[in-house]
Amino acid sequence: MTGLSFADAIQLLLVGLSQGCLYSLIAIGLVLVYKATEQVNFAQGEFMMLGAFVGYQFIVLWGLPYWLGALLTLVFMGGFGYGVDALVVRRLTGQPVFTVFILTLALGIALRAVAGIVWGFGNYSLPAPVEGNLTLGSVIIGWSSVLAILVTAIVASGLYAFFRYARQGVAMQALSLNQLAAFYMGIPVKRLTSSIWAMSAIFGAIAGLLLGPVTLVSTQMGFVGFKAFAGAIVGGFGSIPGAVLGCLLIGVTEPFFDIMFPTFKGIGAYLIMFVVLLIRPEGLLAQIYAKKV
Amino acid sequence: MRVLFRKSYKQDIRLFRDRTQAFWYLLFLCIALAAPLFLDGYFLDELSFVYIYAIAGLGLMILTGFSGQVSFGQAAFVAIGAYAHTILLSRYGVPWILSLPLAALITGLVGLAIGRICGRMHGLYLAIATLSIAIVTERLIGGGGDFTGGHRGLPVPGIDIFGIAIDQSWKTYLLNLALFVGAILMTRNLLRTRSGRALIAIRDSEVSARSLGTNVAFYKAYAFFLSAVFAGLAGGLLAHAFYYITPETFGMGESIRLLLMIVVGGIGTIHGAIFGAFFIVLLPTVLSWVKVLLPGAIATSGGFDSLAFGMILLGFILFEPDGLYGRWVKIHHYFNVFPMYKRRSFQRQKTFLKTERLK
Amino acid sequence: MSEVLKVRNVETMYGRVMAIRGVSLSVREGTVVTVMGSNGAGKTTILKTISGALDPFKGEITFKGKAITGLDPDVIARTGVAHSPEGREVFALLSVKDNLMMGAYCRKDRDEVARDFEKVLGWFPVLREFLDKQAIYLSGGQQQMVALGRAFMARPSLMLLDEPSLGLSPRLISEIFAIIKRINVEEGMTMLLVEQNASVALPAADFGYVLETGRIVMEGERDVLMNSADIREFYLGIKADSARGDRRWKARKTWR
Amino acid sequence: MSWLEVENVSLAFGGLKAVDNLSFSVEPGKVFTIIGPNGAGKSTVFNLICRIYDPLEGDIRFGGESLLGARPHEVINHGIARTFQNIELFEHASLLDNLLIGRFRHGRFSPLSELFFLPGQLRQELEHRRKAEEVIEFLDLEGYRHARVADLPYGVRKKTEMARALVASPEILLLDEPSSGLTTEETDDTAFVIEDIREDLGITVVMIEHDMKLVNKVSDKVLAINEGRFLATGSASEVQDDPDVQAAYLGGEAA
Amino acid sequence: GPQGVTEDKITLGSYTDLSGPLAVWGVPEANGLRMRVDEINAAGGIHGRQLEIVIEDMQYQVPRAIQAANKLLRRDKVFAMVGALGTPMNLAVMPQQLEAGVPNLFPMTAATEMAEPLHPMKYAFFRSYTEQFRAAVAYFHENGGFVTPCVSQIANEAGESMTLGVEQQLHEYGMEIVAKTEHAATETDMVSSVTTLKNAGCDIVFNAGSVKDTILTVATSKKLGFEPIFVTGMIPYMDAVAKAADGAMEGLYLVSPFVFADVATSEGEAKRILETYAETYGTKMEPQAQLGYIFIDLLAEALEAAGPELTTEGFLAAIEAINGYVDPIGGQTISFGPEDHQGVETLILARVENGAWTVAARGLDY
Ligand SMILES: Nc1ncnc2c1ncn2[C@@H]1O[C@H](COP(=O)(O)OP(=O)(O)OP(=O)(O)O)[C@@H](O)[C@H]1O
Ligand SMILES: Nc1ncnc2c1ncn2[C@@H]1O[C@H](COP(=O)(O)OP(=O)(O)OP(=O)(O)O)[C@@H](O)[C@H]1O
Ligand SMILES: [Mg+2]
Ligand SMILES: [Mg+2]
Repeated sequence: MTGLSFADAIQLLLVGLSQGCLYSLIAIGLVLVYKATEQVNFAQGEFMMLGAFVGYQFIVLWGLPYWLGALLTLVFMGGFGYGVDALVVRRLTGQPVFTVFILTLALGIALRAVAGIVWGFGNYSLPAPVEGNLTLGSVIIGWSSVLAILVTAIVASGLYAFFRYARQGVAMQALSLNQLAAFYMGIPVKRLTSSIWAMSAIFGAIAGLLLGPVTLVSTQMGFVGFKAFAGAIVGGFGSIPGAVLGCLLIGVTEPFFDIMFPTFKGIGAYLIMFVVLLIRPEGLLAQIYAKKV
Repeated sequence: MRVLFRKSYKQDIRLFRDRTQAFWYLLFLCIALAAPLFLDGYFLDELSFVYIYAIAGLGLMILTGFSGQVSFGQAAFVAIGAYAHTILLSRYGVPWILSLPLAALITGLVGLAIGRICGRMHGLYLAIATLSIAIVTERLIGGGGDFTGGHRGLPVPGIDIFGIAIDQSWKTYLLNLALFVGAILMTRNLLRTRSGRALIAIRDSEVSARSLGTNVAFYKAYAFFLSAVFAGLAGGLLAHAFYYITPETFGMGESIRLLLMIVVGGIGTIHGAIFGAFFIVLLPTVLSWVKVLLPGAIATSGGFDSLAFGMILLGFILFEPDGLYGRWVKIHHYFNVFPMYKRRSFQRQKTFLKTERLK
Repeated sequence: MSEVLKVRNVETMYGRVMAIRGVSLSVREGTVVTVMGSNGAGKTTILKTISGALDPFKGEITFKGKAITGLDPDVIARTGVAHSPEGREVFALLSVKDNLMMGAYCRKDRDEVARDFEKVLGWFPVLREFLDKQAIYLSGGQQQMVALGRAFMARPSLMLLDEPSLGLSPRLISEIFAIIKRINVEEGMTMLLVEQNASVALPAADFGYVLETGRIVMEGERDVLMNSADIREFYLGIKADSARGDRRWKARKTWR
Repeated sequence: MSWLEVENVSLAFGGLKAVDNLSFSVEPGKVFTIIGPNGAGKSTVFNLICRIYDPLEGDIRFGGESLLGARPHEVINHGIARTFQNIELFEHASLLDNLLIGRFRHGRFSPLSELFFLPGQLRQELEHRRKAEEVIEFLDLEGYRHARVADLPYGVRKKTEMARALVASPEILLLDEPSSGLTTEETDDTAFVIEDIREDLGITVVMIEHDMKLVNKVSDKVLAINEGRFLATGSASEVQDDPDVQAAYLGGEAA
Repeated sequence: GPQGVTEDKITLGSYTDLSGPLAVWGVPEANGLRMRVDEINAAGGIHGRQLEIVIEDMQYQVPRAIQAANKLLRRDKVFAMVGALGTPMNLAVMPQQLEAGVPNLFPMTAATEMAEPLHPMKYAFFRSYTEQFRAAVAYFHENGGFVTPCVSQIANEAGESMTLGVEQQLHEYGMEIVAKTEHAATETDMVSSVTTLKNAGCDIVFNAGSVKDTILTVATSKKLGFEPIFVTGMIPYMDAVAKAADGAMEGLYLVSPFVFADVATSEGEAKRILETYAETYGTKMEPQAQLGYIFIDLLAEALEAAGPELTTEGFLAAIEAINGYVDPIGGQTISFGPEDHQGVETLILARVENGAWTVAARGLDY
């Protein structure tokens, strides 16, 4: 780490923080679905990609004002997420979770193809929600990164409270633990499940709108989802604070790892995850419990 | 309808249940052996791919289908096998006949190490951990400089067994077929003996597997070992089929394809791995036939193949979660009971999910 | 008294296996009805079919005069059927308190819910110590209490109880049946009760059915059944000492 | 023949003392029953013996040898087999395969012989199969041999679990509530089965049970516990007459 | 006669990525190939034979490419393979393809191996990635010079080849790469890489990258106030890059063996082609489409010259005889010869100015 000044370190830290928050937003979408249904959505990255493309359609192609376009995107993606569950995933009710996770892999493949057919396979630029940079001495951070941090903080704490205190939140956990019993309690399992998918698609879209301006919108942008997975796993898959914690850990350590091993940029995240899992095979805030016999 | 009478315990242990079954399988084998007589090089090469993928699939089936450990990293093992084999052949001049088993063994040992490390992880954690192994392996091979040929890859020498060059489609076909049959037999043997049962026990209930004496960590690692050996074998064979290998060749996409393959085939069965290999390998061919019949605009638009692949998979998982083999069993049943077949025999009753977060 | 629940000629299949074959039964308002039968007779299947967890292949089920055949279980639950399932099926990782409150998911009357909550804790005082404990870590019997309490918390008009005595200590069994009877009498709640343990279930019931391999083979008022020789021998075990005793061979059931 | 000795064992979950300084010993060739109210810690005692939990203090010995050094999967090698209160079967395998897995301890890890099915394998497999068939016959499970365990009725599943423990040919068998969920008639059968296990197979039985009729019929010795602590011990009738047991466990209308 | 040639038809084959990670290359390329084929057929074909081109989607996966090639070679019996995408794919397919006597023409990759070692049936269009970067190093060494050359490389075969070029050329000047970073294609943040380069004090960064990572690297540098000369290879030569990140790409250099023509600045035949394409396919003619068009045009030139009695030898001789062909869109000169199976003669230097690529210099070499 030769020549890494204090300012650089702060800079990297801030960047790591905002990257971590972006990962968190995707991870929250993943964890949400898992926490409420124990389904794993491997297409979450593609939801993000789709959100970015839909935003591109509204804002760039149709020229709507940014915030209106963004809002419409979220509404559209909410409907899309709801539909995915209601029309596709729901048919697998009762199948092992493994089946659902294969289903979403296939869904991801199909969604990438659809996006490519509709919008093309190129790279498209999307305007950022806020322009400009925040400069603190020699440290520079984009306002959009600041926004990402804020949004993540709000979303994560809101969801935490929701699952902790709201009746629907508890009911969602209940249905993930024992679907049959949840049905017996009169919990509207199908509606809640679809709503969760809708919420998760919305968070995906938010991530897409934030990430799109940075990396351009393309059918391949969903692959960043794998890092979000790594983060959520580090935190203990199924816990919202865990997901944020894990993603931040990965986001913050990654740039420092990259500085140390400049020719291996990108694998730091996975190595960190591996190390954490070695020590704690169920992640930092474990969500897997020993069965009582 | 044929009713099976069991006359001896051996019937349940032997390779084939009865003569009829033995007859059919041997007939298939004969047809496969005779294929070079009536198929041209194109189909032989396609079938070679099927066999190689089926070997890798059997490995993954042992790991995921039987021991219940989901792996997204099978392609990494295939890559290690391919690289080990190629490097042994071209850099150390090891004879082919030794190099291939050696490569499989090396891969197996890597698998064993990983299995040992990952043994405490479950379900999704394991899936993502293995996924990261796939990603990291690709980068490490790419960063391996001259030894691995880096990102630019390595050319693969031809096959030479005791001075006989295996350089024509029908020869590689027969070679691959032989190894494929060997892999099936090994898997079958595993399943009808103690270790195989231990794997299934671990998949269904670790607590009671332990209470019956299974060293769970050991057998999980053993499953990784076997699976990696198969993958390494497939890797060695694939290297020849590819003529030239690069780290990208065995990327994450390949791992996912392998996993999809065994699911489409029918998870948890030997047939599943084989049917899945047929599906994955022959689908592009079938698609390109279908495309000819479609209006030009659809057929030539980018994305068609991916979309079709994704949709077919979706359809499969939605309507036939038991995979091709499950469908096959149903068709088989249909003919067996022919006039009495009732649709509802296979109607799915509602089922409900319970948490898998308890281990 | 009207019939709240009517089951007519229901058949339910598991794939190729037909588990119940043309079962008809009815439950009058305010009564406790029990279904007895040996293992695999199809008792659980009947209850699951009523509450919508299984789709019947044939037949019709009406609850309070409305057809509920083939509806989703949550819809049926909201019409006032609460099912305490076999094997407890508690929400493993939720706290005992949340488990109980989930029973009242569909209720709006907070005060009433709070009162019922206290009532349940009154019946099962041990649970009070474990309110914040994850349900999976309770002992088998404690989980059974949670399951029963949870079903009651819905304040249904019909409770379906599947083997409520499973795994409970003798003292708790008699207590639970006393509670069941009390709920029935005090709250006027109708119950359909499935039990292996006929010696406690039948006395608590008003009417009984006997199920054998998916068919109803006998039905009658409690007193009639209590006096039937077969019931006494096979379900109540009353004559155990005299008729079977230490003999290993089994008597034939006369209805076969 | 071995003795199972549990000596001053304690275990706590968080603040809750699930087992509190408990001692007892089981004589060979006997049926030993543990009774106690729900949550008394009975299943926990089994879990301690099977090394699922580590006791905070105390020792557990079998045949004079401490079990505390054994890892969970080694317990069976001492000759201790068990069933579970909530049934832990291999759901996706057939009943026969479940039993064959039960034979696990009677074999060695020999990868080459297995993968290539060398001649010795067939002999071994036949041997396992014969043993499994004996147990199937013993427990009247013939009709279900090839059925998938997940599809079996509850009572049969209970029996299957017992069968799986028996094929391991243990010296001592731990049964957690063998009669729960069975009808009176089936409970009677269970009583005969337990007697046969003890008499014909010579296996010591430790059983947790709530059905007092069954307890009375088969137990040689009964231990009552409550809140993890010793309450009473002795013959079935002695224990039932104990006022503490009456109050904590049997309740008013006790048998 | 050779396979794929009948009285009235010549079948050509190509495999490319129509739905995978490089579909951004493959889809327009396929369109370009088809457009020129259609034009030629509409004009009556070549010596009375219509052209047919079969394009397979290999989704940028080697196994799929092998299968696709297997089909093209043995089912469709193509006469020649043209514009096949991807270095690993070409390397994997070529042995059996050349064995089968099917020429490999103008693959859509600038790997050295596409022309070397010399093989009678291998013809490359581009100058290799390695040469592109040698030329880039040479150009900047002569024009202004540099002290601390650095490399930011993408972790794949193309990136590695580019880095090799930088190394080789620096070696000529007795210099070495001062700092090098390497990243995966999927990265979404480059601050750490840029910080490494910045701290190394690089005054020129040879960006051996692809599309998105190039944009990210350059934009991030600008944001962090680190503004060395950035030079990249032909891959990011597209509109989206020039326009990306609100002008942050201004001044980015690129060395390329072809010219990416724009309707606004073209005239004559080039303008017609660009306009027709835009009409037919509904989008602006991307550089890959332009290349696809040129590949077929070049191939048609050779077919024409090979005469009505078409044999593979005659056709190959005709390609070798191509000398001074000027591509109809970008105006690059292409020549082959018995010892020279690599078409484009010299490289160009392009630069982002006002959100568009402009040719800054022609005739680069080393
Ligand atoms: N999931 C299933 N798949 C196939 N068959 C099943 C399934 N569940 C139950 N069965 C069969 O249906 C029949 C009735 O089962 P059910 O569970 O209703 O019996 P029960 O009377 O409740 O028995 P128990 O007292 O053991 O609970 C049994 O023969 C059983 O084998
Ligand atoms: N893994 C665990 N974590 C926390 N508490 C536990 C755990 N296992 C058991 N307990 C607690 O220990 C006590 C004893 O449980 P145990 O299962 O041994 O009871 P039991 O005597 O078998 O009761 P039952 O007859 O109802 O099965 C209970 O209060 C239970 O809540
Ligand atoms: Mg039942
Ligand atoms: Mg217990």
